[in-house]
Amino acid sequence: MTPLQTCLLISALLFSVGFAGAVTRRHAILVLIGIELMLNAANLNLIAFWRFGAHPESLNGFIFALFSMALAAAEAAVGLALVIAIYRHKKTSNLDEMKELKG
Amino acid sequence: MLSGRAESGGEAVIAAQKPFEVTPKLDESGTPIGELLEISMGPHHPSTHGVFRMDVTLDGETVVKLKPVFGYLHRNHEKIGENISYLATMPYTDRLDYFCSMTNNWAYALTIEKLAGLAVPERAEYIRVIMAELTRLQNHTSLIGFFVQDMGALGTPMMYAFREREKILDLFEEVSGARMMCNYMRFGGVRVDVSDAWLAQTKKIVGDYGKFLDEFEVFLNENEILLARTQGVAPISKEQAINASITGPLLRAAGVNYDLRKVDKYGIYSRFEFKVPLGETGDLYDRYMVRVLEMRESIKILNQALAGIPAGPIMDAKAKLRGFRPKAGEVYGRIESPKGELGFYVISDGGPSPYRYRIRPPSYINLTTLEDMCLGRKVADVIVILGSVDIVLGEVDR
Amino acid sequence: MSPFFIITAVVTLFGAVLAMSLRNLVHCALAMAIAFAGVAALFLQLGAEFVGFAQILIYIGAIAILIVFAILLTRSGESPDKSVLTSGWWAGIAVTAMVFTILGWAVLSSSAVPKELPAAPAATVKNVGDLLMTKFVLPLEIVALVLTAAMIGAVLIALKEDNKDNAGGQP
Amino acid sequence: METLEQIKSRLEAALPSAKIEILANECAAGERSLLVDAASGFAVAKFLRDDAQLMLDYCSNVTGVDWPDKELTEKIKVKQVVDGVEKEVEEVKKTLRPGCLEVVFHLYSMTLKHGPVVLRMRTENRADKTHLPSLTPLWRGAEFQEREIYDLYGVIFDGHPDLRRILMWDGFEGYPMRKDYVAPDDYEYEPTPHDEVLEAAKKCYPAEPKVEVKP
Amino acid sequence: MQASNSYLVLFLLAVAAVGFAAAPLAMAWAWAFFFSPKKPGKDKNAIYECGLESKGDAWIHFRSEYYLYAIIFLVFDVETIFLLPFAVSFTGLPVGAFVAMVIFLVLLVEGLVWAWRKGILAWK
Amino acid sequence: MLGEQIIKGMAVTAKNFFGSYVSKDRLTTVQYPEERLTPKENTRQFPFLVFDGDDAEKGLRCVACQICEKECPPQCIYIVKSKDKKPDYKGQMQVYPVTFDIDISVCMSCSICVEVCPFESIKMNNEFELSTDDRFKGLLLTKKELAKPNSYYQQIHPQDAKDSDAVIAAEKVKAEAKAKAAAEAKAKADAEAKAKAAAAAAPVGTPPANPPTPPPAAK
Amino acid sequence: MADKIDQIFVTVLHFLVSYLPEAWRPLASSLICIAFILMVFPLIFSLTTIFERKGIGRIQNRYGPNRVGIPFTKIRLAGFGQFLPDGVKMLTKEDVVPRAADQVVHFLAPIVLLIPVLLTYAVLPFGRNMAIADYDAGLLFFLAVGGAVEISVFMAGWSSRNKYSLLGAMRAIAQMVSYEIPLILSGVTVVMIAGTLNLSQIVEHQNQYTFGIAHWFVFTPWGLVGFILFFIASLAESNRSPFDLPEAESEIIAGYFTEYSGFKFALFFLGEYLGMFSIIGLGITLFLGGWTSPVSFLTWIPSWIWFLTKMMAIVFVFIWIRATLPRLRMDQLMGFAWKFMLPLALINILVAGLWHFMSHDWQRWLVCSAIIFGAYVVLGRGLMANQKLGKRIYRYAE
Repeated sequence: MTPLQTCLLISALLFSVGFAGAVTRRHAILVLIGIELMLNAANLNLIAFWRFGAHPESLNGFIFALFSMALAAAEAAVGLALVIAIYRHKKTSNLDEMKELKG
Repeated sequence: MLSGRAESGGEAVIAAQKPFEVTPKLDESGTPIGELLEISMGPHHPSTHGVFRMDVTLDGETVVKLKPVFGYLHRNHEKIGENISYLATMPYTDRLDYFCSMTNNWAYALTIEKLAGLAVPERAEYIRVIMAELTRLQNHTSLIGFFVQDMGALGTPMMYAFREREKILDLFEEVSGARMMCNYMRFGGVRVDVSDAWLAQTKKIVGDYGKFLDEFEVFLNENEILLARTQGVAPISKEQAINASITGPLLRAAGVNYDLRKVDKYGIYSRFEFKVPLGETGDLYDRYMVRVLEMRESIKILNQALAGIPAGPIMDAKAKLRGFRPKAGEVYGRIESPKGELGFYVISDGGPSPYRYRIRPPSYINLTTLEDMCLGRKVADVIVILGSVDIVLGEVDR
Repeated sequence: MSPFFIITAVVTLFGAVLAMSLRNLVHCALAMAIAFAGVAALFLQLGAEFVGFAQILIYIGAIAILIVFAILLTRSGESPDKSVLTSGWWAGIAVTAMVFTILGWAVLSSSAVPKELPAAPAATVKNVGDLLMTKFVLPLEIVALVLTAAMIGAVLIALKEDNKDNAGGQP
Repeated sequence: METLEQIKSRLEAALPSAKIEILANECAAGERSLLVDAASGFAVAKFLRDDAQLMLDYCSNVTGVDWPDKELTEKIKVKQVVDGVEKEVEEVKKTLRPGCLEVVFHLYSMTLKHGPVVLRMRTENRADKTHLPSLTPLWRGAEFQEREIYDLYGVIFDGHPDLRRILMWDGFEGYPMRKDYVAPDDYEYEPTPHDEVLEAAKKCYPAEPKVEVKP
Repeated sequence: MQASNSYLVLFLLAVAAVGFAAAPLAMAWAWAFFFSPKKPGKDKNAIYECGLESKGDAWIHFRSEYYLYAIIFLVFDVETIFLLPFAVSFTGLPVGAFVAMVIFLVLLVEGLVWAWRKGILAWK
Repeated sequence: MLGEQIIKGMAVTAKNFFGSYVSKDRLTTVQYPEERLTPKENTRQFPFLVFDGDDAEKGLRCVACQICEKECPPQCIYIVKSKDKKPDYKGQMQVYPVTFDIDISVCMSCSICVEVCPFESIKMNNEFELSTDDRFKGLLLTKKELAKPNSYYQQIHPQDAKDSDAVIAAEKVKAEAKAKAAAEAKAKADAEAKAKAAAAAAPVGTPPANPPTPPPAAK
Repeated sequence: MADKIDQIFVTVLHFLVSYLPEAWRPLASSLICIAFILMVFPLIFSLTTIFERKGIGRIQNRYGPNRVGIPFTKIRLAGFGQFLPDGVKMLTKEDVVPRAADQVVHFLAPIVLLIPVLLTYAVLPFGRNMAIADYDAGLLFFLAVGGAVEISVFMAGWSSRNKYSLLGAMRAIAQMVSYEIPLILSGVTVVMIAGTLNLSQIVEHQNQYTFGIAHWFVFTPWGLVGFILFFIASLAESNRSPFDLPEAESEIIAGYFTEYSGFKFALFFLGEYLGMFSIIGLGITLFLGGWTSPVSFLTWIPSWIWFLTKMMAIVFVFIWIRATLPRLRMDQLMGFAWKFMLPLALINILVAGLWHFMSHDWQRWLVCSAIIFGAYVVLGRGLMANQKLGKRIYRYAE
């Protein structure tokens, strides 16, 4: 395996773990954590491609990772605010219950 | 909110309504946004000034309910007083407000003198004024120290205050033999005469006190953090203060001109030239400043008293130490203690001990509006507000 | 690939798995912090120093804190008595397995990956700064807009009710 | 300030239904007091507070007093015909003064700086009819003191917003300030060699308790 | 004294920190195990609160003031990862780049000003 | 301006910091075991009993009148009167305390006992290092521990002791005069009695000496 | 010679390492450096605690600890032995963990605290050539790792399951989070002028002299303001008075470590002080020229002595402030960070930009100072006026 493949594999694993959590856990915050993990995996990919890619000196992947982090932060802020807002209405942060309590 | 409760009195006009419950912030569905946190502050809290407890309900850090709980130090002082002789009660009064035993003594002695019709010799009156004003000085000084301590200062103002207080306590010890539990006054006079050396020493200490206050005021008066923590915090209005029977510096901070030294002119206060500083808003800063300014006035009184003290006896010749049995009757005597109006109510049935012996403790009654002052404020304010009320649990719980 | 890299990766994955499988949400958040730190370590080993430190700054210093706050604000601190998984968790697992298989297959079979290891690129902060201020100025401004929008949005969402009854103005 | 008699007459004019009495006080200070019946207590207090001449806006002190039942002995001279001759004979007459609980209010005026007017109210008896109107709605300052009287004397103040025990703990039984209150025997063993103390100790602890010393 | 530019030292430092904390804890534990009298009690490890057993739970749904600050912080924290590279290359950049950065900052500050005006920065 | 007063406050603390090295007025601490304050004339801690002469038992001024026991606010004095009598400093026959205990764990140092004592017999000590490991018996001072010679009193409270001695001397003079008068009267009475006895043999007893104080305020 | 003493640690390190094979050298030198840190800074910590207690004691007009010296002798060392019995006490105290606590997290919190705190020491240049790790993005590393302390604080507060702990943790996080922004932004100005994130290079940048005075950044208008902002923020970051709200003793007992006892408590204490040292070290590095000497004729003094001297000087200012000021309230604290510090820090960045672009003469001094001073006055006034704070005049009644 080339180093790039190792990195990609690790990131795929990380992504899968995050994905599995996001789809199987009931708690809304955990779903967000899962998403953050997936974003991290994506970032890992970006850096790996930058590091082992064809034009590392261009720093594109590097800077892209920075932007992606910024967006992840924005996403987390809004997502968690949503969870809190919903909790305040429904007194639950459980996704199953949220589905039941429409309105 | 109170209208339902005041039915028995018809259409009672309530001057100062007590918000008995404050509803936490609600969302549109009517449920509180945050859950409420019930904290009991005390009896082992570092800054409740003794074994005092406040059951505080917090919404975030905001107080929505506060119930003062006391009685941890309750020893039924009044019952003890009804079972022992008039004289033996005197040392117990030291233990009411253990910061101001001299004024407690005076209030009790004054009451019994009123009851038995004893006259106090001139010199004793002067000594009493000197002692009372020294007490006021040391009480206010240390209170300010505690007050800033409650705001989170690391004890520095308190240490300075105690350094000065110590000097006054030394004076007390010199005369009465004890620093705090003076047990100094007697019905019809005082127990021990003061010496000329003592008077000279007192003059010196009182003279230096102004310098200390100058330093203290530079240190604290306009400190930005102190301003931020006190100005505009927990104001009480005149009406509210009067209605809640608040007395002492707290009342005057709210702008009510009511100082028993001026109103009752008990003792020989009418002879002295002094003014009563008044606040405007009754917030914490006013309470602080009124005390600071009162200290300056006390120094004025002390200077006059020390200059004018005459020679003479210190006890009324009619006064009896043993077997003191005043005539039947009842009396209410009060003085302006450093904490407010300290009253004693005594019913005599002609026996050797009072039939009914009652203390009107100023700091206990000043606590009435504690909850009102704290509602809607932060936890940090609660401590400072409590500090500004100036309570001593020995007096509150009796 | 150094063994150190593999160990870091294992720790990261372990943290991630814990984060996704523990019952107590706070423990999950803490495990997540481990995973984030691990990813940062991976970045460092890949020579992306700036991104690695930024990862610590943002993910551990800010996002983890935000998540922890959110947990406290939704009363999720205690371990739940009920099942922590959704009703359709087995389907989720199945999909995950499928995703992973596809990803893994893609990674392993791809021929796009260069065989030889290029020299470690120089990613000094200065280079990054120069690039940001020249080539990436527009994205930078857009990110600022997005961040501001996200902040306002998040604050609005989180505070909707609070502001309503405060309309009268609080001292 | 007006004399107590003037106040009384004005009160009676304003509140005809109120039964007001002036109580004498023989001691040196001679502060006499107004005794008001419980039913009109609140109205009288309100009058005192709101009256423009009095303006007793400050309720300084609120006290309870316990007056247990007392046998009063009185010597009266009775004309008696003894052996056909009318003679004045001294006779001891015993009357039972029924006990009551009394609440005393010391009212001052902060605005006009005068006072005190002493206002008293009495309960019907000491056992079950211990209700009195609360003056807390008029003067907040009475709140804690009335609670204290409730706590220590057992006077129940109608209209008090928060009548709970204040100095004694919740669940305490009895009213410790009453004259007939007997302290419960919650003696704590302290081996001081005083006879009384030892006796009390013996009563409480048949065998001398062992101080537990753990190794 | 320069160790290296490698990250090994960070790892070692982290390990050392754990060891530095754990070693005395282990010592304290050993002392307690061998020498301290063990007096367990119901009240000793109660949820003690100023002398009384705690009423209600501490893990509750808190008011959300703190959260708002965290959100604003997050945004500014993210901003720093762009601000720092800019600052590093600032000396070599033209005024235009500085203006671009100022615009970037102004965009963020706009949010702050909005929050300020909205009264969110005033703790309630 | 923001921060100005804070700087001033810091100047004050700095002044105190340096001042504490130079000025005794600022650093008032007394380092206790090595340094001690001079005790003040009136300082009172716990009571003790004064005796004259050398023998504590013989010279004890206390006559067990129990006034202090009754007046003591916390009721920490415990006295048992003797059945027999012995002469006091005035030479009068008096009862004396068989037991005189003060429980200083209860005593509140109020000095009421000193004030009400008509015999100048109980005084306040200024000894304060009374710590003991015996919580009960160690804090119960018995007559033996309480009795201190008059010289000790003169040493700790010179002024008070002088006054007290003067009072006693005056009383002694008075008592001697009285005794003299009494003796004369007695002699006279005896003579009369003798005469009476001679006249009619009827025994007459002398009335016992009254205690020189009014009865204590009993409840 | 001076140079040799200056480089003594570096020389010793190279000497020690040179005996090892090439491959082992990085590991060995890292370990030696770490051992150095773990020896020196905890020692400084223990001495600082005594200095602090003695200093505060003197400020409060009392002796601090002055008894403990060498056991079994009469040598007292002016009390500087105090930290040993303190440490022994901490080690032998019983460790009580509340029943309801989350045991694992409760145990881990103090350990986790030390990791980020010690990590920050990796990039600090303690002297010439004495940074343990010399990263290109060293400043970012410091800030990132320093921010991670909050996790441990949260762990401690949450796991104790005590209301005071939780309140303390919430406060701590909110406060650290708020003050981190001004901290970073005030550092950005330095980075702008120095053009690097590498801390050693930042120090080198200040290691020049004009008229014998060093080019420290604090000697420029923006640098002075940046330093003051940094100083205040670092007070807040290290939870020192007047920003010690997370452990406000008078309000919430001991904040997030209320439920910690024994050595775990000591670890929090240690972590807090080590964090304080490191953040002070950063402040020195950024604004006060790191290990450089302020005047050129003192350059012969070894660089690490300069560093330590500067650090201790600032620690003393911290102690001094702690002994002087009362504590702010939470809302005021947050308001100060967001409404005063942050705007001022942003303006400071602009000023630094201006400073760079303006010609190097006195005009830029004038303009930059004027802007900064104006901003300071406006923001300060606004902050005070917003809360209606200010001096008051009191009236007196006769």
